[in-house]
Amino acid sequence: MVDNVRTLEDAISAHVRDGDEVALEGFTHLIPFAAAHEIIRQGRRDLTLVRMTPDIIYDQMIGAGCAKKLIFSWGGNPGVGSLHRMRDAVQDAWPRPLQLEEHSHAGMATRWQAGASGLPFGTLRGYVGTSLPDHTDTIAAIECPFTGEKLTAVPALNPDVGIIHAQQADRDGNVMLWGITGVQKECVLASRRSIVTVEEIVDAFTPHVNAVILPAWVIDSVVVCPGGAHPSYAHDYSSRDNDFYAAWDPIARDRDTFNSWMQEHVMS
Amino acid sequence: MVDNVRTLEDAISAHVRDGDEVALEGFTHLIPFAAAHEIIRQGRRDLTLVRMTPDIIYDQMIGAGCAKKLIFSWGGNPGVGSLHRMRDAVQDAWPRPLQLEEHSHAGMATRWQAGASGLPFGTLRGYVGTSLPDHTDTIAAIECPFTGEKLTAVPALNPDVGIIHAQQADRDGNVMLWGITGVQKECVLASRRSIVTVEEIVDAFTPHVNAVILPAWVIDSVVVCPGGAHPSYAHDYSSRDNDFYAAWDPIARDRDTFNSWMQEHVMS
Amino acid sequence: MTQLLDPTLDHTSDEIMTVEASRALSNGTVCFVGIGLPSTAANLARRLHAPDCVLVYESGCIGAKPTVLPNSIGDGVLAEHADVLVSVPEMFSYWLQAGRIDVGFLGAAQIDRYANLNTTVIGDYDDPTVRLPGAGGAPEIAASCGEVIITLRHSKRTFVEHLDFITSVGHAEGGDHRQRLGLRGRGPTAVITDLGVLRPDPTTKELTLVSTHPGVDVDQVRDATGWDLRVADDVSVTATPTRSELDVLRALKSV
Amino acid sequence: MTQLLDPTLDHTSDEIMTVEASRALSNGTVCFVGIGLPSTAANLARRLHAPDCVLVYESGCIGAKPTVLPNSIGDGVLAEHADVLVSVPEMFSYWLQAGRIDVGFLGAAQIDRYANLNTTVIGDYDDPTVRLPGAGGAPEIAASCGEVIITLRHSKRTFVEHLDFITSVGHAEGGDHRQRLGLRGRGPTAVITDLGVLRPDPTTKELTLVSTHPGVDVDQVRDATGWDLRVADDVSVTATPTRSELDVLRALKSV
Repeated sequence: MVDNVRTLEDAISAHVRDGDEVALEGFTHLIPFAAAHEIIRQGRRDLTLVRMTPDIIYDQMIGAGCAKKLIFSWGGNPGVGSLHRMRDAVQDAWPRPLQLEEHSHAGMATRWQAGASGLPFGTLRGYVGTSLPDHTDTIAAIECPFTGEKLTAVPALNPDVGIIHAQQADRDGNVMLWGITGVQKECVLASRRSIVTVEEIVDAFTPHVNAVILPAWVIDSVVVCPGGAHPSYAHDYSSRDNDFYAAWDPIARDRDTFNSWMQEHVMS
Repeated sequence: MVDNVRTLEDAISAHVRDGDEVALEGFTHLIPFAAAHEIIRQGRRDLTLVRMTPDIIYDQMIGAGCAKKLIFSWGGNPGVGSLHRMRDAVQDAWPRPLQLEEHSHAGMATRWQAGASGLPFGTLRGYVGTSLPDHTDTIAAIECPFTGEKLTAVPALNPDVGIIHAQQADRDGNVMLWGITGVQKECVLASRRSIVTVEEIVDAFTPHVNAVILPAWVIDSVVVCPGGAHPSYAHDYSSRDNDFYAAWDPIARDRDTFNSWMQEHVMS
Repeated sequence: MTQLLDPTLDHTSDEIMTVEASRALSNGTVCFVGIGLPSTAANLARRLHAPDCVLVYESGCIGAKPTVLPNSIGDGVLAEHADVLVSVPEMFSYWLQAGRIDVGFLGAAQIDRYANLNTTVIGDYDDPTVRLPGAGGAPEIAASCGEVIITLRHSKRTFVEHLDFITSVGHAEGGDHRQRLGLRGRGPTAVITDLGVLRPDPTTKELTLVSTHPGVDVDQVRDATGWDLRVADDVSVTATPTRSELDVLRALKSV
Repeated sequence: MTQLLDPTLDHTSDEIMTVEASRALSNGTVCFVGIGLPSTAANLARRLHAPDCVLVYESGCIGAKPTVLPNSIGDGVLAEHADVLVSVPEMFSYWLQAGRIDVGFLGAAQIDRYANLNTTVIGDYDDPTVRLPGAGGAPEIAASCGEVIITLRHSKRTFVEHLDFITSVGHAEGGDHRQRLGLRGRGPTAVITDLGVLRPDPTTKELTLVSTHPGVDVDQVRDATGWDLRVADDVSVTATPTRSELDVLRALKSV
C-alpha cells in the first residue's frame, strides 16, 4: 500500500489544526461527512470553513463550535429549508459568533478555479447591481484591458486543508470520483494539504462518465471510509438519504436536541 | 437522424465564408484534415486561421492561398521540423503575405477558455520578460485588485466558425470525443458556428477515460467522415501516420511538388 | 400552505402556479432549473408540451431526464440520465455565463416592483431578523439567462416596497437600468404567483398584473402586494389547468 | 548531425547529451517533457534510476508511460498509459501555472549567457531570415517549472551574444532579475550540450562551464560559444555513459 493511505483519525490529526482555513467540498454528492465528524471529535476550534453549500455538514460543525468564520454561497438544507445551527450562530451567536464571507455560486466556483490555477484572482460577470459587494470585501471591479468592459474579480481560494470524499483509490494512491463532481478537483488542487476519503481501494480503475482522476502525488492522505458521505451519497455505491435530510430539520431546530444527537451519533 | 447531420460539402459551404475567422482545432490528435481539404476545394479566401499548433493542416491551407492571417502558438511539423509552406508565406509572401498573431500555448489556451466562458479576456502568468508583447498587440498587463500583483491578460477567442473532429455522434446529434481532447470543447463553445466531423454514428455512447460530450444544441453541423483526421488519428479508431508527417517535409519544401501533391490528393 | 382557492375548482393555488410556470417553457428551450417548484414545472413541461426541453441543473447535469422528481439539485437520478455532466466551475463559466441558457427559474423570499429578488436576509445584514440561505446560483442566473421566470407565493411579506438585500437583479431601478448595468440577459419576463401573473411594463419595467387565476379577483392581488400595484387595462383570467396537466402533475408529485 | 567525438569512445555526442540529461532527473520527479531529446532522456531515466518519475506531456497526459518513444507530444501511446488525461487549458492552468511541475526540459535555436532562449525567429521579426516554430509551451514552462534543464547542440550559431527574440526567459539580465520579473520557478539550473555542461553562477547567473564530455577540451567549448565563456575553476569530466545507459538508450531509439 502506498505511503499516503492512513486512518481517518491520523489523517485529520496530521493535517487539520486549530485556526486553519479548511474546505470540505462536494456538491450535494460525495460530501465528506465522516471527515467532518472526526474534526468535531478532535475538538478543532477557530476554523475558517470554506464550502459553496454549507449543508448539514457545516450545520453540525458550526453547532459543535468548530468554526469562527464561514466562506460560502448558499447555506440551506437542500430540498428541506434552513440550516438552524448556522442561523442560530448568525442570529444569536450560539455557540459562538460566526463571521460570514458571502459569495454567489459563480463567484465561489471562480475562486476555486483561480486557486487551482495558481492565480491570485479570477474574473466573472457577476454581482453587478446586487448588495453582495456592500457586505463582502472579497469582491472588486476589474476592467478588460482590451474592451474596457467592467467585470468582477474575486480572490483565489487556497485553504490550508481541502477534504473530499471519492468512490475509489487505486493501490498507487490515485483517486477517482464520478457522477456529479462539483468543485472537488479544484478543492484538492487549490489547497495546501489535502485528504481524500474513499469508498474502497481497487486494483484498477474502469472508465466512468465524467470521471475525475487525481494522481497520488497531489494528495496528502487517502483514507478508506466506506459510507463516509452519508447522508449524502456516492454515485454507484449509495443513494442520497433524503429522509435524513428531512429528519435533520427538527433535530437542528433546538440546541438541546442537536447536542444530544451529536453526543450520541458523532461524539461516541 | 437529427437536423444537424449533413454532408461535408454542405456543412462547409453553409458555415465557412470568405474573410471568416476560422479555427480547426485538435492537439496532435483528432485534427480535422478532411474539413480543411473541403475548405481548400471550395476556394475560401482571406481567412483568419486560428489554431494552437498550425501543423500540416494549416501548412496546406496557407500554401493553397486560403489564409490572410494566422493566430497561433507553435507552427511546426511535430517530430519532423518546420512547416515549409508557412515559412514560405512568412519569409517570401508566397502565395500571398501572411500576417501573424503569435502567442504561447498557455496564452492561446487561456484565450479559448475566455471565449468559451463569455468573458472578454483571460488572465495568466505568462509572457513576462519575453519579446512576444513587443510584436503581439493582444497581450496586455493586468493587476490583481487584491494583491497588486502584475499579471498578463489576453483577449477571448470567438471565431466565426470552429471545426473539430470527434470519434462519435449519437442519433440525437450529441458528440463524444476521448483520449487527448485538447481545446476542442472550448473551440466549439467559443465559436459562433461549429462543425464536427465524426468517425461514425452510434446508438449510444459508452464511457471512456477523459470523454468530452457536447450536446447537439451547441453544434451547427455534424458530418460523418470516417478517417477525417488522417494523417492525425482518432484514438481507438486509427493510429497517427508518422510516415506521412515525415513524407510531408520534402513535399512541402518545394512550391511545385506541393502544388502537384495538392492537385492530386486534395483538389481532385 | 397550499390551499383551495375556490371549493368549486379542481386545483390548488400551488398547482395552478406550477402549471402556469410549466406553460412558460416552450419545446426545445434550454432551462436552468432549481429545486422545488421550478423543477416540478420543468419536468411537467417535459412530459407535456415540451418533450425536448433541455433541463440544466447547477450541479453540472445538462439535459437531465429525471424519472422521479429530485429532492436536491444533485440527486443521482439527475446525473444518471443526463446528456452531459460537467464540473460546477464549468457549469457557471462555459454554460451559464456564456449565455447558453434560454430560461432561468427563480424563487425568492422578497421581490420588489422591478422584480429584484432577496434570498439573503430579512432585516439588517449584520443583525438579521431572519438569516436566509443566500445567493447560490441566483445572481448569475438572473444576470445571464436569456430570460428569467420568477415563481413565489403572493403576500405583503414577499411583495415589498423595499428589499432588505438585493440578491439578484431583475430590472434594477426600472427602464433601461438593467441594460446600463451591463447584464446580458433580458431579465424577468414573468412573475407567476399563487394568485396571478405579473409582467414587466415594456418601458418602465414595473411589474404589472396581467392575469389572475380562476377564482381570484384583482383586489385580492392588490391586497397581497406591498406597493401600489399596477394593473393592466385588460386583466385576463389564467387558463384553468387541464385534466392532463393536473393528472401528470399529481403523478409526478406522488412518487 | 550526431558524431563520434573520439573514435576510442563507445558513444556519440548526442548519446552523452541524452544520458547526461536523463541523470538530471531523480526518482519521483514530476517532469514536463517535450518531444525529441527531452522525451528520450525522460524515458531513459524512467527505465533506469527514476522508475517513479512522473512524465507530463503538454497534450494533457500526466504520468505517461510510453512503451515506445512517441513521435509527437500527442501520440496515442501517451494517452493509453497515462495516470490522468486532462484538457490542454487545464494542463497549462491547473498543472503547469500552479507550480506542480518540478522539472521542465527545453531546447532552443539560440541561447544567451543568461540562458534566455529563442525558438521564434532568426533575424528581424517582420522580415525574418529564418522563421522558427515559435513559443509553444516554452515561455510558461520556463516561467513556472521548479527548475529548467536546457539541452541543445553547442555552436557559435546557437550560443549567441544577443538573441534575435526572447521566447523564454532564463535568468533575464542576470543576478536577481528573473525574480524581480515575478517568475516563480528557479529557472535554468543546467544547460547540457553535446560538448559539456554549463550551470548558472549562483550570484550573477551567468552560464559557467562546469564539465566537459570525455574527449572534449575546454577550448573546444570556448570556440563553439559566441561570447567570452566563463569557465569554472575546476572543470570536471562528465561521467562516461555506462553500458546499461547506452544499451537502454539504444533499445529505446531502435523501435
